[in-house]
Amino acid sequence: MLDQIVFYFFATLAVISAVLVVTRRNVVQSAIFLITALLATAGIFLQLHAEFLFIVQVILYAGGIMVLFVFVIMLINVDVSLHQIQFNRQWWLGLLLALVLGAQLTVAIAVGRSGLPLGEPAPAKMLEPSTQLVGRVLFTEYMLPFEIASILLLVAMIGAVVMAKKKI
Amino acid sequence: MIPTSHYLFLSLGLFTIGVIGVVTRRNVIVILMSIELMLNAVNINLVAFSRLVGSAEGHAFAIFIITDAAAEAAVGLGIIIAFFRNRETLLGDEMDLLKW
Amino acid sequence: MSQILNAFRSFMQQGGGGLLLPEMMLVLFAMGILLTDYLLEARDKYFNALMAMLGVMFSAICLWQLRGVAEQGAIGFSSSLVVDPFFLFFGLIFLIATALVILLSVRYLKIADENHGEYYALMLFATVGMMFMASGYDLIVQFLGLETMALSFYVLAGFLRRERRSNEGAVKYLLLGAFSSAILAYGFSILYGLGATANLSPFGGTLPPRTNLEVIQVAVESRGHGDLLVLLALVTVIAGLLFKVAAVPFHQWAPDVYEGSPTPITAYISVASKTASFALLLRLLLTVFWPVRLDWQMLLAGVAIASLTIGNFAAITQSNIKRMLAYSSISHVGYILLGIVAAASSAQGFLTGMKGVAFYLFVYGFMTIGAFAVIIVLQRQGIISDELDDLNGLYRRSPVSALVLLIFMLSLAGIPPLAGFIGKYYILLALIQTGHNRLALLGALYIVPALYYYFRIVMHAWLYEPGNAPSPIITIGQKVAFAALGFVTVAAGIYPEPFVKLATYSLYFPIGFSGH
Amino acid sequence: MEFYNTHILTVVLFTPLVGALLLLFVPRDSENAHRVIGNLFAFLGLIVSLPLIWRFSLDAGAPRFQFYENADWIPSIGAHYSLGIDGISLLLVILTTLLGAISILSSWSAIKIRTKEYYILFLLLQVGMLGVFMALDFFLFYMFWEVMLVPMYFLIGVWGSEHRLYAAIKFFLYTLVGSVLMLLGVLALYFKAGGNTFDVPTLLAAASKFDTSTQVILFWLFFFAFAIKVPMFPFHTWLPDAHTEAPTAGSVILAGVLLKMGTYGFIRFSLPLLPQDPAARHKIVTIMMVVSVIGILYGALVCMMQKDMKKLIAYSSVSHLGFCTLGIFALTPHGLSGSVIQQINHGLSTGALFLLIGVLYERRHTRLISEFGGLSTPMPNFAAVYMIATLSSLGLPLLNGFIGEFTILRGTYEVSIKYTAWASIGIVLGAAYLLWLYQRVMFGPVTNPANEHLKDLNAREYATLIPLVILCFWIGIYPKPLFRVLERPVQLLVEQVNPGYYGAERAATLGGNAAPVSTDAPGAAMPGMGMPGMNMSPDTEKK
Amino acid sequence: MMPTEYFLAHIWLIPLFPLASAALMLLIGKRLPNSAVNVVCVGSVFLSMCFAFGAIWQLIARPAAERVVSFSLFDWVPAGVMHTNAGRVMDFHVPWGVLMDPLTAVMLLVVTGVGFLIHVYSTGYMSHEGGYYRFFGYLNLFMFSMLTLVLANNLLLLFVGWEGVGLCSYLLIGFYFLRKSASDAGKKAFIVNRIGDAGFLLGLFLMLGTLGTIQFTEIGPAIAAGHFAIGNGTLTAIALLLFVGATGKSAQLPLYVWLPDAMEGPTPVSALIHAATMVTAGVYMIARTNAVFSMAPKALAVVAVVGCVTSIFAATMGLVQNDIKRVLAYSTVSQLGYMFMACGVGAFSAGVFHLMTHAFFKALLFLGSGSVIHSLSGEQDMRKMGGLWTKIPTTARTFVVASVAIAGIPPLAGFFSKDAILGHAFEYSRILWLLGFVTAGMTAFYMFRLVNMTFFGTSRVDHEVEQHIHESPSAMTVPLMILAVLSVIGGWVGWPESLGGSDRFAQFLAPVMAQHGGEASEAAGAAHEASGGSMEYLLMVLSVAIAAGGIWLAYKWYIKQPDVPGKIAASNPFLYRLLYNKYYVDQIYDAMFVNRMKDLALTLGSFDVGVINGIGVDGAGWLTRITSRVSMVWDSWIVDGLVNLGARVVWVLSYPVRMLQTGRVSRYALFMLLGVLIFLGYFLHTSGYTLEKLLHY
Repeated sequence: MLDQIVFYFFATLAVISAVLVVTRRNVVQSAIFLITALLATAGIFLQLHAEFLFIVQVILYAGGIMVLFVFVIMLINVDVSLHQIQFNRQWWLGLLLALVLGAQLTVAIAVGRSGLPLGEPAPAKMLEPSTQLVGRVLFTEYMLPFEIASILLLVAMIGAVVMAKKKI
Repeated sequence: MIPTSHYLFLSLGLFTIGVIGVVTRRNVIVILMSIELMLNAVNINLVAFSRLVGSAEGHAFAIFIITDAAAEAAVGLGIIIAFFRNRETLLGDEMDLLKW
Repeated sequence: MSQILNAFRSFMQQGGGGLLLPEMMLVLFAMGILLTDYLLEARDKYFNALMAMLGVMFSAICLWQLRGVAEQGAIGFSSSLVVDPFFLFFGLIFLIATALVILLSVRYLKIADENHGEYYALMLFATVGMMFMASGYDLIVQFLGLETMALSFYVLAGFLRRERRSNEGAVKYLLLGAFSSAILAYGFSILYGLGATANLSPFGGTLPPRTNLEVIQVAVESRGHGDLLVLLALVTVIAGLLFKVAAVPFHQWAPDVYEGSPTPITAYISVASKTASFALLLRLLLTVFWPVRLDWQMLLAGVAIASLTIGNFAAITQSNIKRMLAYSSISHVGYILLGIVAAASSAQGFLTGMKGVAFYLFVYGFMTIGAFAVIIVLQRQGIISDELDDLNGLYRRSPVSALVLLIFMLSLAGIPPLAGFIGKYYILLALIQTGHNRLALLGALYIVPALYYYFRIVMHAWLYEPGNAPSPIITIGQKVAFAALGFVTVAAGIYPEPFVKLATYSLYFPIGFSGH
Repeated sequence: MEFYNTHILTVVLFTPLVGALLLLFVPRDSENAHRVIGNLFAFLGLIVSLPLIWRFSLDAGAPRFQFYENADWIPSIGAHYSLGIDGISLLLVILTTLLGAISILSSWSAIKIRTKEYYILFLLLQVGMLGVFMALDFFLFYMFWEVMLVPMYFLIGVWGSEHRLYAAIKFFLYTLVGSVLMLLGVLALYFKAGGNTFDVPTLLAAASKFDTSTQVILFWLFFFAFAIKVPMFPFHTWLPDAHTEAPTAGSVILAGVLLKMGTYGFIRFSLPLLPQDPAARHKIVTIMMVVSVIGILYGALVCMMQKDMKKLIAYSSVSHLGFCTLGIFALTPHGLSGSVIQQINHGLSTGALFLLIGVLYERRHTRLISEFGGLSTPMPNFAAVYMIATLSSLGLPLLNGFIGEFTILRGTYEVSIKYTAWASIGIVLGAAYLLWLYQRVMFGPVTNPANEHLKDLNAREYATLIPLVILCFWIGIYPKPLFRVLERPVQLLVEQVNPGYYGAERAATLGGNAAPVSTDAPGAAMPGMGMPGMNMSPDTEKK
Repeated sequence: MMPTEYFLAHIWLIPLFPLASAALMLLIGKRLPNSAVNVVCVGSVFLSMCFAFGAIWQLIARPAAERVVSFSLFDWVPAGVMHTNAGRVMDFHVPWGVLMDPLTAVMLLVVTGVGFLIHVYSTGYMSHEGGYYRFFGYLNLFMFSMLTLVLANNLLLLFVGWEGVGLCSYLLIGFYFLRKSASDAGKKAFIVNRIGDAGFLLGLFLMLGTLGTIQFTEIGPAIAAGHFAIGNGTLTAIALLLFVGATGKSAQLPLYVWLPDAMEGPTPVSALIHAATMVTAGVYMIARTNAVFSMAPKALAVVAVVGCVTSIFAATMGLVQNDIKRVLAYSTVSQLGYMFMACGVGAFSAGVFHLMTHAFFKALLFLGSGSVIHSLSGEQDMRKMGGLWTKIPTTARTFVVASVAIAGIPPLAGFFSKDAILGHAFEYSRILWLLGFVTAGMTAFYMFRLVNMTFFGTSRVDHEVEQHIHESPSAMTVPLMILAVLSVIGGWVGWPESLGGSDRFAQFLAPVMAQHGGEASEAAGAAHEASGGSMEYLLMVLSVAIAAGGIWLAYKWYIKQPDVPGKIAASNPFLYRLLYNKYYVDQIYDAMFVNRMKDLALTLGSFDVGVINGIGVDGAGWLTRITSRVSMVWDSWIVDGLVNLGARVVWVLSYPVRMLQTGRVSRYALFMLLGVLIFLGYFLHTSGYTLEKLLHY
């Protein structure tokens, strides 16, 4: 019962703020709503008993990335963008096609789910606390991806520096 | 309990919204954000599935996706700054030096 | 201390770390470059290039060392990484491409005055990413490899930070790339969902993670043909990867990015990233999606036709060589996809078609880098010289580069006895073998417009009189690159035997792929 | 020397290549060095090719393809480096080396810019054409077939006259369309025949067992390549441009040899690919003959309206080649041998005509007929040679042209006198436009002051023309050797496409020594020795 | 088999002498003095004449039955296996072979004899012309070709000579190549001949296909072996096709037009080629293949009619010409018509007989006219002549002899041959005879019109020319005299029985002609017997009478009251103009064929540029419009790029494709999205989730 409430609350929150993200003309507002969307997602993670992921989401995403975004937005003066048209000329077409895509995905999943043993997921109590679990997975099965991820981040670091710094 | 399909629907909703953002907005930063939304939607899928079978691979996968999102954001914003430095604009459809 | 060494040794031997050696080498040298770069004066920045070359060489040696292992195929890191001939073949291509591009970059960067170590470091990291794309046996590894490569390329594409076109190219590449990888990720998430619900009984003892390709293949097989989730995954994944290989309708970034990027990077993107993405695509198609090959076969056939048409037609009237080559590369993708289509049809078609694909990818690298190499050589202070007119009278200004240019153009067009022809030969043959006569006819006829626009380049280089443009200076490195490129392009045409053998070798799948 | 004896064809084939490679290392400004080397190697090519003539064995016991060479080339796809020539290719090879030497000599003073590239390309072109005539492996054949395009493109594009760029690319693209279709044909043939060898005789033999529809498709796939090359009537529009824009030597080679590649292709490949089913075959053959006749008349008629000498000769080539294809598809011995001889003749006489026009062009830098007139006053010897070339081209007896045309018409007559009649109209027209041209250029008073003091032929020009003239007379007066050389290949072909033509006892004399050759050890070991489709066509098997 | 007699064994040398000297002339002649040229060229012809006479003598020495010598020197065209129409497999090889029999003998006599005389004459006539060596080179080349023609033992080799003489006449007519009219005439001659040759070739193929041989000696037996019915269709076709060839060469309707123009050539050429020898080749060829013809009555009828019509047609035109050589030209055509009429009525030997006699006096006439022209320094218009009888006596006298001969006054040569022809014609068909008879009258008239206008009456010569009128050198007059003698006695070899002779000529030729009972000739022979003497005498008298009448009329009109012709012409101008303009045939031909051909060529030419060269330029007109708009931007490229439409289409299509590349990121993203949509839609559709189903979902 509680589950349902939590889920639907966060879900609606996420969707609404997502919509606002793409509709607000002020970039800063979009950023703010993106944060809320991400936080809502974090909530859903929590509801799914993915505590570690919840933390990561809040700290890394809502914390780190969004700060980065806002910082950049501030760096690049906003008021210019306020007076501009925020939607390109063929936005209606884009909207239409995207909705069609959504419909197609819906159909696909609605039909395809019948193949999956959906419905009742494994009860939470049968799982060991997911944090340890994730930790083990990360350092056993996914050791290699973990390493690669580090390279990825290194690349990102270098890249960001190279690109953003005026004078290397 | 909520059937997993609902998570799937939620994620595809967010995904679609992200796509809408990408194809309708002019401001590159917003486009970048929309992409973040899409990745976020992917995460929901992953976690939902992993919950379904009670395994942690999905979580791990999600973590990596987040990492990637972070990296992309960092590089992306760097590039955007470099671009802004030269062009004083953020509008995607004002970038048409390269066309045809 | 000694424990650490022991631990390392055991990791290398039992832990299967040996399988990582090529990647490790690259990473080590990349970091080395990052460290030493700050110690270098502006004039001896070439040292970075030297270091990068060393890294490539060591990596190549390690790759060579792995061939024994590859014979019976090794799976490492809880079956998230596979080392097999397929990987070795593609790894080889990546390394060669990297080496050649490094050779071509030094002078370019000096002239563009962006001579930074990060450039080479990023190239090496990109190579690492590609290697993981080719060898990854796990969705996550593949995805991360892809992203590593992509991110490096975003940066490299924008590396001329004061060039507006470079910036623009980078932004476009970034946004669209991220968009496509988001789509890909969505597909992967669905795949994971399938894998998560897979019946793992066939795997007995130690269970591979549910993101492992074989697991997912089992799942897909059990769901069988026509399951919408599978198709959803298929579509999204293929869309994501077709973007990377620049196939219609996901191709539009290519011309812009090619034109905007620094020319060596253009060459690098058009060869390495394309090849790597094909490696990943093939790996997925041959394992995960093999059970539903009938579906993607149709899909790819359509994409191939579209790519051939759009690529060739758009290239015809280009005046910017880099754009023209971009479009031509799109049409080449069309040919390669045709090869894959044939490969999906029958056992015989698989042999010929895949041979064709492998051969084509191999020689395509050389031809394309070669073509761009000529432009790089022509680059002057403040002039990218990527317009057709910049080639005028090349035969007089620099006969050698005019000659190699001619060779590359002919080869790209597919005129025997040059490498390009053999590739087309295999693909057309495969199509005929598998009864795709119309596709074969189409592929054959598109050679004609292709030749036309390639020869517009040749015309400018050979038949027009030079303006006041000076003769280019060709550095040793560029000379070496020319020699290598030209040699392979010609040799692979006149005596393709060893190259065919190599291509055939790459088709031997000790694990995973079962075949028709 | 030993190598020469065993690999004579290889030597002939690659002598020009050696020259080309050598030229690569000559500095680009020492032009006379280029000229000397170029001529030297072209002439050398002629010399080394001459022994073929007397080493070629005519006795019935000899293998069909002589001087056979075979080596693995690309084992993984079954492509071999296999060369060999029969009577037909022998003649064409000699023609090639001869015209090659002559036209290179003729460009000594005509080519003033970029001599190095010129001679390199010309020698490469030489290699390509020889390869086409020698190759007994489809893969090899296709390679040479395409290789040859590139140098020709440059010859036209660099050293041609004002519209050269257009003409060059047009030539290239036109031919390429045909080639790619042929490539498909080759691949289909290769695959249908088991996909392990490209050996020409083997594949053609296999082709004779395919079902009719396949054979028809294969025929048409190959047809386009050859028809465009010849060029047959609807596909001929590249020819006038190419001929007109190309430099003299280029035109000579184009008319003299390149077009023959098409007819050669028809003889060597298309005929054996003809469907075995009589009805289907008859349909195709009829189409071919009709088109040929149209080409003959069409070319001749268009000639009359030309203002440019080279264009006129170019269209006359369309007409003459029409005779060749007509003869080929008559499927009779006379038609075939006549056609081959006519190909040689056309090479000689049209070659000579182009050389002569080149002589004028060098002196006056125009080819417009209206620019000339009364030239036989300032340059009588030129006029005389020109007259001989004209006469041989319009088929006057005792000159080569007559033998070819007569034999072809004779062979065509056996199919239907209708074709003969129409074609002979072509002969009349031929006389008309050639004499008309001759009159307007040579006769009358010198109207244009620029022509008053034109120099007559000089020694080098004589050197290029005299051999041709002599050959014209020789073939006209004593063509017997040619017929002897052609006898056997023609008989093999006809027996295959027109089974039972030779009647029982003659077929026996052929089969008697042919069958073993195709099957015995060397034959098996060297597929090249095989007789394509000999006694393999269904209707002969029934017998 | 090789004959034992020396000359017969070496007849193949006869053509070679002139060939050798011709080659010599054309290669190094320019450096030789005229005297040397004379020695070589005339000498060579003299040599071949001696050989010819020797051979003839040795032939006659043989018994009549064995007067056939045929052997081959080498294999010329061994073209290999062929099928006859009957499907018989046989080897086709044409030898280079010679044939010597009475018919050849006669031709040899004429060609070498007259040829030699004309060579001698030319040394005088051409002595002041430029290109002396060239002239003699061509002339010798002609001798070679003509001799090859008569000596050939098969049709193909005959064709070689046939074409050769055509070429030489082309060269010689165009000898004064500076005159456009001359080169035009040459070209006309060659092309018109070519039309005939096409027929000839077809006939040859047909004969080869039907009889399986083209060897003259084998034709008869082959026909016999073939058991063909009289009037067999194929044989008729063969005969007619061959006759087409003959009409071309021998200037018969409708292909005679080239001969009058051929008078552009030097006069000796007209004499040798266009009177004595070449133009008679057609007659010779028909006589040669009489075996075929006599099997095809219809064909013979055609030949007879054509010949007859030609003869009168040409004669009428000859009536009013004022150019001395043209008159002779038309008379030649007319006389050739006679010969064909003879062949047509089956009297081949009579035809050949007339051929011989005609060679003598027509050659004489031409040479005489040449001499006249020579003496009048190039004047050819008879209206500017007259009263030359005293000034150039030899020429005048010989000329008159020839005229009498051609008019057919006994006992000169013309009388006998013409009489023989008319006799056979009479038996064959009265109408033909009548026409021939009238023609004879006209002949006499225009010949003496010519004689009178030239040699008698008051001189109308221009003054400055008047001064240096002179008799020609002996080099020219001697041949005249010899020919005069010949034209007197030349006919006596054919003195008919009826006049107490024994028609030796016919007997001599008999083995060639009647060797295989050709029905027609037999019938003729029979009729000949039947008609009996009386009728024959009557015919003779009649023909002599009309000849005399013609002569008298000419005398009356052109000596007594010279104004009459003018009056007549004025009284019926239409007829006069018609005749004077040769029935406008040339104009008609030009209008009908030549110009139409040119138009056709023109249309095709444009067709080639327009349509084929860029398939359906108009069909894709809108594309071109787009191009033009786009080309405002890319003009430079379009200019140096493609004009060819096939490519242009691609070229133009390239722009829309490129316009997709807007450079807008979101637009690109949109396309990617579209791609995904299409893929998904495709799969949803294939797996059955079409739109309407979804609505019910």
